[in-house]
Amino acid sequence: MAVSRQPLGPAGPGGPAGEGGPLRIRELSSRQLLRGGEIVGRTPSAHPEGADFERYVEERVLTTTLDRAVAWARSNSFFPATFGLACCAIEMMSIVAARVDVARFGFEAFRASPRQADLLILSGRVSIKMAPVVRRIYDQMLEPKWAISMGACCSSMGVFNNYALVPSDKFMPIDVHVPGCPPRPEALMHGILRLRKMVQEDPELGWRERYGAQGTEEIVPDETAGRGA
Amino acid sequence: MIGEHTVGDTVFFRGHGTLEIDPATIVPVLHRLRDRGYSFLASVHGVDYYPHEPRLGVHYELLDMGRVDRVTVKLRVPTDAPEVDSVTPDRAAPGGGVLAGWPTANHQEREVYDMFGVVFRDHPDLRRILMPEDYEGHPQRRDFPIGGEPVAFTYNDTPSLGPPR
Amino acid sequence: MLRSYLPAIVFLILGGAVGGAFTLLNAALGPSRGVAHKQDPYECGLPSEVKRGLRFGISFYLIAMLFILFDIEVVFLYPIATELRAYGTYAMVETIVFIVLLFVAFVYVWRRGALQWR
Amino acid sequence: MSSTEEPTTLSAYRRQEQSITLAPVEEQIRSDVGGASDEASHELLTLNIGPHHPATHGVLRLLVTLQGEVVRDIKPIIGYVHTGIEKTAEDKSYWKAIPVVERMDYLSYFFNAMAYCGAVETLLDVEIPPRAQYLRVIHLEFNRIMSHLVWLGTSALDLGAISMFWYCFREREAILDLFELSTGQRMHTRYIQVGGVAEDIPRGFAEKLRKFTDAMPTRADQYGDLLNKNEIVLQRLRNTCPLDAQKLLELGVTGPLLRAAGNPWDLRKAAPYSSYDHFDFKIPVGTVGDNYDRFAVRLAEIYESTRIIEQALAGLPEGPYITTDRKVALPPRHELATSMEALIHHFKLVTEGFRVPPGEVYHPIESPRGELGCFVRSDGSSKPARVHMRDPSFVNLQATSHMAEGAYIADLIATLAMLDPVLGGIDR
Repeated sequence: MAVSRQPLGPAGPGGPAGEGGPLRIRELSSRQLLRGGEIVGRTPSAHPEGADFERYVEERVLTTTLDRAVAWARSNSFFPATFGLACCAIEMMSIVAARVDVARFGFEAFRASPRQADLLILSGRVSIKMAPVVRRIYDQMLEPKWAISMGACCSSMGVFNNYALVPSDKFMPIDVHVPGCPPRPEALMHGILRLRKMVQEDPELGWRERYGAQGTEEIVPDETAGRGA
Repeated sequence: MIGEHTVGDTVFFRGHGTLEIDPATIVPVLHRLRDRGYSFLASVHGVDYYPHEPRLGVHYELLDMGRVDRVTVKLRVPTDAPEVDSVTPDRAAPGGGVLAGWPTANHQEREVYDMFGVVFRDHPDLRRILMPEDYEGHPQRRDFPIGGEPVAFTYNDTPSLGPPR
Repeated sequence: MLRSYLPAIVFLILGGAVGGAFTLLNAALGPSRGVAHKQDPYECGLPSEVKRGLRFGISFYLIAMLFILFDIEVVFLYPIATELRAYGTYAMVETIVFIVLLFVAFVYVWRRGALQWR
Repeated sequence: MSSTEEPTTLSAYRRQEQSITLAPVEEQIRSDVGGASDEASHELLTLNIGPHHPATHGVLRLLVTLQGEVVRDIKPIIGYVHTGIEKTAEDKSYWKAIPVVERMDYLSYFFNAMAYCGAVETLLDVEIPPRAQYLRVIHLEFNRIMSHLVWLGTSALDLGAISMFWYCFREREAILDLFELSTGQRMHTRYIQVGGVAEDIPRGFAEKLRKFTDAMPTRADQYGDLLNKNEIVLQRLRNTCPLDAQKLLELGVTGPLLRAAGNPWDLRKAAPYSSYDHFDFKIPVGTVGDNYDRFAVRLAEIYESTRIIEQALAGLPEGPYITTDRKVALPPRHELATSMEALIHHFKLVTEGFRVPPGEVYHPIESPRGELGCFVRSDGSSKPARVHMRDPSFVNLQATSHMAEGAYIADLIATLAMLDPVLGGIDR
């Protein structure tokens, strides 16, 4: 729906009443126009008909569904939960700082408690001792909630593929994975904006039935079970 | 107590002295070195000398802040009887009175216990410090597999760490 | 007589309506899913053993009472401060008496040592 | 991976942890309360200032027993970001282990690499060219300033001075720009190699560096003006949770915490490494050893580090930026086309890495939080047999219970902020 920029002045289609008539009259006519009533003191040719009238209204009224409006509101006001685990937390802190200012998009209210947050940025490595805590906090967050796994350690155990770490996909549904070790602040910003676009376009994210996802194990080939047991 | 066969071996490598001592005499040796001036216990850490027996080693890095001199006290315990006296608590001196211990070794001995399985006798609070409380096995031992996710896409990945060949 | 209270009543109705709308909208629009542990008390991500009947020390109650006492005092000063010139010297004297009374209470509380946490 | 533990086993876990004997605490309360207190006033409550808490500077968990507002007992429980770095380093060849070791204490990554490379160089007995030593000192001191800035920003945040965060991160971004210019990466730069540094500094680096070091002292004055005259911060920090130098030494505490208590122990002066003795700088030392001294010592260290960087840049010698010993350092690219030996050395180093003579070395350096020592044992192969990092925060953390017992919760939060624990280094 491309909203074309149109000067409101006399150059409008059919030219509303009189050149530069006083504002009141122009207000009056557009209200009557929306009610489809006869516009006082307008020349008949100025009154758009049929399709032309439809286009005239459409250019001035934004029609949307409730879902899209709610999604627009939600996606522009994520409250990230501060979940600084390790090195990525320092880079997450610097997106709040002045250079890559996350406040430009309305996400600077970092909430400490999960009750007030709706975006969990998992920044750092999740150890096996920390995994139940992360899952519990994700459960205690209120709906609708999203999760960004920032950095390689969180998405795929990154530099350390050993006994102590768990990839976050193993125990909670993740929406956006931000690569990098640590990802630059701009990379995390791109990840958050990507999540914003995902939420705006389609509130019901499809690829995984979001709210029903219990653990989301990949399919681990069974023949490697013997190695290193 | 400190006898003539307490110090098994002394090494002077790259300008740094190391004493290897009999595990039973660790507390008197550290007290003697403290009286000699090495009052600051910088670090207590474990080493797994896998192929050589006795396997589990515990190192005590001592520092004399006055003469800025460092010395390492090393002891080796086998895996079937990994028992060592802890240096953390205050001990009763033989002639009455109390010999102060090294509170700094508290967490460090717990880490050596957690990672290598060396049990420190009458340590005030010997529990696992880094791994979850109910974790089996001591991860830093050489024969403990490094674990982690099997890499799904390569079939020629090097076998797990295991002992060095 | 009722007319002069009309703005206050309209204000109350509007406030209630907006507040109610938000809560109802939340309940209606927000998807809610009874996941495990969602209702548990939040204790930094760990299972908490703080049950419903948690007993707090008495000192918290004392501090809360003192705060309410002196906070309400300030709340009363606001309306007087805005209309002081209209009410004239009578209101001035009245306010000074009010403040002195509470100041005596403050000195008593201070000397008794209730301001120190115990 | 089932993540929901049944509450029954967990409370057993909690009971096992709660080996707190409260008998001494009971009489102490009864004595100072005067005995006329009812049961509820000294009702003890055990709470978790746990892994997910804004004031714990990372995933540190404190099992705190409170009597009202007063902290009666603290049990730090760590391990929530344990990554098995020392085990992973054993699986890598010597020069591949640097990125792994660098990610331990994620605020002072140059120091981790420096401690590890220092230990390996002592094992190899290789000589570091003076230009490489000076470049290392410049980057180490920049990292010290950056680490103190992040500490200052987050600690002032805990004490309520929120604007400090933006000031400090403004300087941090300037430093990271310089890191990016000389090393190519903001954090975990792997700039310090075994034998020297990875690259020589580009042409424009010196001017940018001089521009930064001229502006830094005035910026640090701004921080001082903001906080030193702020009555709330002073009330929160002055003579709260002091600890004397003797008790700190018994607990093994080093670094700004020890210097705040009056003991001027600093490895850069006591046992100078990497040509620190060429520079003249002072060691800020506190007197009382309370939270305000710890804050003031670190703030003063920012000035000293700036002076070191200026002197290091002024006296930067010419010459190679990495050792010319081909057994350890890669030969320059253009030599590969011409000489056969360079090709062989290159191939040997890239495939298997250099072999290190068997031996054990403990190499301590002065990190922003204290003595950071790296113990490396080599068994003659091209992979380290054991890498252990003696992390200063791991040892300093034991002092929290001695500092904050008997204090209010607000003082505990201030003490934790001034302790500057970095959990990556603690949990390794």
